[in-house]
Amino acid sequence: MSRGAAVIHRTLMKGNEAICAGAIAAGCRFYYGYPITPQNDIPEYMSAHLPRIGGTFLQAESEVATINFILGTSASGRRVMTSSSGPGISLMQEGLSYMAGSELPAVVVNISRSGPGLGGIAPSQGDYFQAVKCGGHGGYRMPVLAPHSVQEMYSLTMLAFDLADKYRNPAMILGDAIVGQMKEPYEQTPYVSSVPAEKPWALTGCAGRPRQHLKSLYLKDNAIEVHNWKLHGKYRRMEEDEVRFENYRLDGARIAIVAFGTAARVSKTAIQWARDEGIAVGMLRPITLYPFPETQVDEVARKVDVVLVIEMNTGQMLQDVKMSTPCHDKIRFLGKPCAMPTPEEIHGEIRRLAGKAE
Amino acid sequence: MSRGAAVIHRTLMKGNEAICAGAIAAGCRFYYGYPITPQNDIPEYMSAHLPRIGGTFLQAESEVATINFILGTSASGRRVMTSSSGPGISLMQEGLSYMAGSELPAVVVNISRSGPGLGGIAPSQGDYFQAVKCGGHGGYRMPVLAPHSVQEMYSLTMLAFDLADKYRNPAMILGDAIVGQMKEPYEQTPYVSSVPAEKPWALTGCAGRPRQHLKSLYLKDNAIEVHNWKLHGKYRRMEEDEVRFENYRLDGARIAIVAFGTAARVSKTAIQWARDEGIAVGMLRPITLYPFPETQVDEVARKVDVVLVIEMNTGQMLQDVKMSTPCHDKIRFLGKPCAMPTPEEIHGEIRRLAGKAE
Amino acid sequence: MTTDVVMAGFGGQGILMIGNLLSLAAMEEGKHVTYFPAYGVEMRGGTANCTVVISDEEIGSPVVGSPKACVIMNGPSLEKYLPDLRRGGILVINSSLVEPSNVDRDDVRLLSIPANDIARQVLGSQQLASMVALGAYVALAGVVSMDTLFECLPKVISRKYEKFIPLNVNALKEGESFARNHA
Amino acid sequence: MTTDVVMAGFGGQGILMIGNLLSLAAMEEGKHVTYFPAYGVEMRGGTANCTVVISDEEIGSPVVGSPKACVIMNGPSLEKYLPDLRRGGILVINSSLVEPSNVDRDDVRLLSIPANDIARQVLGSQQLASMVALGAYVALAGVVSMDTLFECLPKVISRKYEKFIPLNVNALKEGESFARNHA
Amino acid sequence: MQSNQAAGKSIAKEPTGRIEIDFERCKACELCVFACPKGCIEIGAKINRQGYAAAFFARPEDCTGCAICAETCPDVCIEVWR
Amino acid sequence: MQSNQAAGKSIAKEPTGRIEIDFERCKACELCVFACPKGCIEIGAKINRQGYAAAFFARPEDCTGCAICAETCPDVCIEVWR
Amino acid sequence: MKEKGKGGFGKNVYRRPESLVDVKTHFCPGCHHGIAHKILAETIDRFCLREKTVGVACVGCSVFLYDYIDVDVAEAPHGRAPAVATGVKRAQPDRFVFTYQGDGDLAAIGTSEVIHAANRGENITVIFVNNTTYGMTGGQMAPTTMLGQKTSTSPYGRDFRKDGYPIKMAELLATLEGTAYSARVATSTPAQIRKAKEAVRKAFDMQIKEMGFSIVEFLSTCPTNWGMKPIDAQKRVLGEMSEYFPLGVYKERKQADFL
Amino acid sequence: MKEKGKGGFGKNVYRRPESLVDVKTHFCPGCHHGIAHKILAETIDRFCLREKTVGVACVGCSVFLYDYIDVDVAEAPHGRAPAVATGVKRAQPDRFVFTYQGDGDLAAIGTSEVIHAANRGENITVIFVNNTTYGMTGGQMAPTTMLGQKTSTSPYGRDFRKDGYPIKMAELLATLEGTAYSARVATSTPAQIRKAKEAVRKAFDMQIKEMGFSIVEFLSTCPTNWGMKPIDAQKRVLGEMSEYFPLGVYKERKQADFL
Ligand SMILES: Cc1ncc(C[n+]2csc(CCOP(=O)(O)OP(=O)(O)O)c2C)c(N)n1
Ligand SMILES: Cc1ncc(C[n+]2csc(CCOP(=O)(O)OP(=O)(O)O)c2C)c(N)n1
Ligand code: SF4
Ligand code: SF4
Ligand code: SF4
Ligand code: SF4
Repeated sequence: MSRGAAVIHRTLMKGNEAICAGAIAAGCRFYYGYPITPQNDIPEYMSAHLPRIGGTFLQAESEVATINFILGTSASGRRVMTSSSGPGISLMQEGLSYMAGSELPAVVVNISRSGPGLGGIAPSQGDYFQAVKCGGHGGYRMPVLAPHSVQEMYSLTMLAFDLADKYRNPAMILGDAIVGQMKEPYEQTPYVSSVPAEKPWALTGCAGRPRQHLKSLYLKDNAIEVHNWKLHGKYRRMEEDEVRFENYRLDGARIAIVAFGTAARVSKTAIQWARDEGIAVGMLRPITLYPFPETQVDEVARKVDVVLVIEMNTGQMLQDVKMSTPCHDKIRFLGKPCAMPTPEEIHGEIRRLAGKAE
Repeated sequence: MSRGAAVIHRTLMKGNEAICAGAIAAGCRFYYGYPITPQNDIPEYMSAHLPRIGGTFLQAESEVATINFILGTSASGRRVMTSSSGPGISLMQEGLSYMAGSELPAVVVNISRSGPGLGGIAPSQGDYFQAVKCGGHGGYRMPVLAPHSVQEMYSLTMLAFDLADKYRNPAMILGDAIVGQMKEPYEQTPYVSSVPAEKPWALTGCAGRPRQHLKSLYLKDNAIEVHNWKLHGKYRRMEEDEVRFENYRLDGARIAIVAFGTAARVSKTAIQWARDEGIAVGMLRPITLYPFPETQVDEVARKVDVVLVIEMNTGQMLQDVKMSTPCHDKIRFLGKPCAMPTPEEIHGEIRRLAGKAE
Repeated sequence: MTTDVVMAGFGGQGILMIGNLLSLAAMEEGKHVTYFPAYGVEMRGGTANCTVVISDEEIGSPVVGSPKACVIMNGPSLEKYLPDLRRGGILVINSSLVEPSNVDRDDVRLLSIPANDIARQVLGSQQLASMVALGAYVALAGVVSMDTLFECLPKVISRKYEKFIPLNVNALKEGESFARNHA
Repeated sequence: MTTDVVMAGFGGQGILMIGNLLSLAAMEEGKHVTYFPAYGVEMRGGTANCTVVISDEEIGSPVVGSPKACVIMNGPSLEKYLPDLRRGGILVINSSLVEPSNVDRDDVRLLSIPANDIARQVLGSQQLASMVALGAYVALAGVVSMDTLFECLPKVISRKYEKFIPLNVNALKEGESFARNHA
Repeated sequence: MQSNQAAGKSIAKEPTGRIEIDFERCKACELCVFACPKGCIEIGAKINRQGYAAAFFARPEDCTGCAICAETCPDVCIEVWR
Repeated sequence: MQSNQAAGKSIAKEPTGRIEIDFERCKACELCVFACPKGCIEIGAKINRQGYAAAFFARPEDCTGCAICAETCPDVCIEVWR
Repeated sequence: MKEKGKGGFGKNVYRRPESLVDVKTHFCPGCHHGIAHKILAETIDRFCLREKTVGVACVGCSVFLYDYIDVDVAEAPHGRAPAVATGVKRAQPDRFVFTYQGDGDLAAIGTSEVIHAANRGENITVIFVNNTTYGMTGGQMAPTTMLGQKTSTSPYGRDFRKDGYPIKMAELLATLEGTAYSARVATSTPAQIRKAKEAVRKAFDMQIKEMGFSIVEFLSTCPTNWGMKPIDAQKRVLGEMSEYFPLGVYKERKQADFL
Repeated sequence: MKEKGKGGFGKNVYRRPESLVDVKTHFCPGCHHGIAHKILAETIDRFCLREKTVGVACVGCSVFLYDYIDVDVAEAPHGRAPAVATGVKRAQPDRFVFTYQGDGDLAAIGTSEVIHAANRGENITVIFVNNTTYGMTGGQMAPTTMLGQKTSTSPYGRDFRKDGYPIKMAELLATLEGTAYSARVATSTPAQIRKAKEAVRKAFDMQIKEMGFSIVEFLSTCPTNWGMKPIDAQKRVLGEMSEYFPLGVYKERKQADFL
């Protein structure tokens, strides 16, 4: 992240609150939401802070209402955000599909919990499919960003607003209880906008211009096909321009871990330990889950002996790794649903793969 | 399909109605739903027929309510079905996740339409991701069956009820407007149950036994992880035992089409034409989209020169094909979002791939 | 042998009924058949159309890019479907509502039949226009026998209107004989 | 150097506050630090706990499988966390509420401090028990300086309770001196 | 009585208003036919491009320009002058 | 007055009832303490495994067995005999 | 172009409202949606709101609102128009915001959204068209379907024991504190049309005066799905429908500061 | 085991109801959920329904209903208990079916489901616990939160101009034809507890007599999230809460055949 000249100081902050700080820094002045653990810090923070800076916090009667408040405010040309977790995000799927179809930007945060159903609040990456393949109907896509630190909760939120506006599409932050609830020092780097602020498509009353509308219905002839090709073009551009990832100690690695978010964070400890023992292991950490770093995964896979996919689920991103590279025989998986693999477990697996005795 | 000794006669029937006939044959006596095009024939048929045979038809106030009526009746140990399309299915995602988490069987039919959003009613396979990767939160799975004829609308519905009960999990029929609205002759083969009828887990009042409950919340210690491993075990068993597919004229094929549902149906015409010209082309048609015929796709891919994936979207099952086989370089894609590729287009593509002049 | 036909007109002209009747007859004769209607565009009015494919073999696509025949009952439908009709295909137009001079192709087998007029004048009800047109199409294409059509009529006409079956038989016959005389 | 500590007790004992204070002090001293609380189990009561990791390098996991130290403020927490504590790790228990004889391990560095009693008798308020325990832990582990803790107190104590800061300083000091005298 | 006289006057074959019906837009719903207090409107025989036998201004001589037909027409086919 | 006499009688130190409070289950909410018309219950000093200073039957001699405490206790800690 | 004033009648006394786009509608013959659209457009004209309005279309036969009313329009998911309108109004309190919804949309799937918008006193106006059926999808039973009414999903007639009662939204919403105005009107006679205009005018006025949530329920026909001629459909509204759903004003706030 | 009748008092006048499982609850000290649970269990016992009951738990502090009430229980998604109960009751009309829901669950996310269950006259019983906040998630604003009340998402107090009014569900549901019984009770005094029992008994009776939908709204405390001592929380219920949410019976059907 580029830093401005402004004096930057470190603050100890909760991941969930860093998202709020990032949103406010990026000019978001509208937040709607409905309570659900483990993301309640977000509405609570917003309800306290937004009114003080002329913004609007409104608690909706449900997540279905929430996503439609979002739709309305986005259609008004304003930056707007919501956050929820598993069940609430599921209830937003219809609305998200409408927003993608109507080309409306917004930032949706999923601080995911354990599922399926009511599940539990143990940390989990079980919502990968829902986020990355898009759980709503109709085959739209949206950028999905996976922060692994409080700093990234802040900075990727700002980025999410820019991506949303740039592509006129919802963008998602996919976190979990660990990055959401932990505190660590972060730097409140200034927001530098990468997109124009004007939204000529916004519905503001048709003074001085013909009326316009925002909609997803295309009934005549093959209008819906044409519309879909247009959307598809946007997705292609995202895939070309917006892939983000971190290469962590991949120099000379024979084993490459692929992991995101909390799983990647924990893996770093294990990699430190293994490197200290002389094991050549590193990690490719997708920061954008969509667009997925397909080329990068393929390149790494071709170089190393083993690709170890680590997830807090039973193997979802694993499919995207297989889709990215034909080196299927090098791929191994370490996963736990609804539980964080400990650094010890990952370290053990690395040692096993490196052929070290237990 | 095995046939009983009963006299079977052919009837000209609409695909949507064949689903109803299949459900009733399989003993389904409860249907709940909410209108949406292009599946309204289903609630309309059920509202007329179920009351006559002592069954219950109830129109819900929404799809959110629908899936929860379903949950309640399923929890009572009865076979129950609903149907909808895109937006309605999106609204059911939370409920589906709860049902998967609570291990409750039901059949959910998606006669899909064009998306995203309100989209349109042109035929589409844009809901593949939603159905196959499961759009709800928490990373559950469910069998997804893709009929390509009126006969299959009937028979796969019966199968869906058996799979649902066998695995105590929702099962989905993924159709589209073409197989839903078309009529063709079909045979009303008798239903032969493959699963026991008893449901000792059903909530019927705790007379003569300890109380029991159906739930998806697991808060204590690592209970949710244990629960997820259990679910995962079921999914593994589905993957081992329930893969279904059709090999269509693959004998000696150099080109293998992979397509499902309507796209597969249309491809058959193109394959007939191409075979008539001496082009060695055939098709592997996944009937279960989950579990996906991974091994079969891989085997075919290794044999042929080209794997042509055809979908009525911009490439969703394509990812599962890549996941199934490392032969990525043989894979080609022909897709149209929200529109049916004509036999002429597919035939043209086959010719091109076979190196025939246009 | 595989053949197909697109039938189109205003909603209420009975397009879907004649498509159904043709399909039933084909099934009755042991053929493979698919029938695909234009389904609810989520509103009323406008046009209705359907596609029927009849074959001796398993049918792939129930919808066709370039049909081998069209039965066109109103003006807007001519505009919509004429361009797709296959070279040499059969075109039956209802000249009571469609101006034959609007048929701007000469590579098709055109039959102009004043179906509404025949229905009104000869049979006493414009409702029967589409039956007249079907009679004409079947006479030209010979996909099923007229007798099978007659036999299948009770399956598409509700009990309530049973008494009109003979009238429908006559409508089919009128269409048939017009076609034989003018083709 | 990386170290970590799990702190646990009843909700309301101030566990999260001492975890926060320790983290702030570590940050103040330029260290890397992560603080992870047990977040709302969607209900009240029961236990509260948090994990603090402090390091000179970038921190990976904010949660640890086998912590290097535990500060245990009540009985149930001892049962829960004692088995995980690393061999040779520091164990501070609040002997006012935890029976020291329940510590069934001898491979750890145990400090039994009657935190509630000290808080009540010496400082006049049981509320300060966890500050006493933190003082003891920091004295043993030496992860941050006592002075930094004092400096950071105003950041965790709300304006409303500002006047109690000196009392909290005393509590930390009491804990420290108890640790120095009994370790 | 006064009112009777007044009524008598307006019955006189002196039209005080005039309407125009958009032939192509009319859907022949007949609401105007029933609404017109003077019975000026009828359904015609000619079918428009939408397929409807549109209404037409059958008795201009009776029109009072009350605009009730226009207010009633759901398809805004009728314009009124007085 | 009659009623005063009656009241006088019931004040007499003759318990007509008896309660038992489940020490481990009590959450020291004090609702029973305030509810008891005779003030028989108090919060104790001993802390139970849940961490609460449970209520105890402080003045058995005044208990009438009216069961109001038990009706009030949200945690069903109190059983009553009469 | 039409000749104006032909035949000596110089004053145009009825013409298409300015805010009503000059195109053919897709509504069926005799459908009262057209009348409601006209009244809506007239009222927008009357208050000169065309350029400061944001409308919210629902899913139903009136989804094409944006093709007919010459204002900015957002399309809401089925039932969610009041939520979308909330999002618009919160972002732009100085814009006039209305929704236009059918009875499936508002009284079935959108029950929660309209109730909570009303309860919040959301300063928006709802035009609610109750035709006792789901028009767009082909005439299924709605929550407002009359007892005994046969629809494509109540082929044996609506039975209260199974399907419950036709729900009275104007009355229900009037009970909520945040509702400033709630009325039920019809458009089957010239007098009714006049009253309907008046109700819409009042509802608009409430929003302009920031009094809170306003709603006008239109009893409407659906000749197609009722299987009736338009004129008979109109008679049904005048008869059994207005008997069960009485026309009238159920709430009208008089003072802006309503606490 | 406890000694019975010790000290010469032979008659046990209060003990745990049979249908109430003998385990510790997770509720906070002084939370009235516990009292509502007791009353529910007592009423199940009274009608001897334990073995023919299917309960539906909601999402909220009372989600663990199945750990406490000794009957078969299904867990519904947040707000959907009345829909789940509908599915159960339609499948098993001869079973006794109830839901137990909080105010976030019933009056916010589940508004539509409860209204339509009531409107259909669904023959189920709803126990509704209104504590003016979302207890389980840590005390956020609910639709029933009082004006001016500070919660974790209304840190400056609920403002009717922004958040609307506390919604009165017992009254609202009473307006629907399908509702057989609707009452609001509290459990802050022995007399109130007696009345609450009576209301729950009546509600049960309605279902048993197949009269339709019945609901009892409990005004309840949430000392934890109100930041009050239990006794003060109880006083708040007796004071401002019952002032705004008046106790009483809002509807009571007398005749089974209600049309
Ligand atoms: C979530 C969802 N469910 C269902 C539909 C299908 N649908 C479209 S319009 C409609 C109902 C229309 O009825 P109504 O609201 O009464 O309006 P009308 O067409 O009668 O004017 C339905 C159910 C949809 N688009 N989205
Ligand atoms: C769809 C969904 N949204 C949000 C939640 C989070 N959640 C759990 S309980 C609850 C509200 C609890 O409040 P209430 O219903 O008033 O019951 P109480 O806990 O106060 O008894 C919420 C919002 C959820 N589980 N599911
Ligand atoms: S009311 Fe309008 S659409 Fe209907 S017949 Fe008259 S002019 Fe035609
Ligand atoms: S009411 Fe019950 S929980 Fe509360 S103090 Fe009394 S005995 Fe304890
Ligand atoms: S279907 Fe009904 S509501 Fe829809 S346009 Fe036609 S008449 Fe109007
Ligand atoms: S949080 Fe509130 S409602 Fe929940 S158990 Fe505690 S006091 Fe009761």
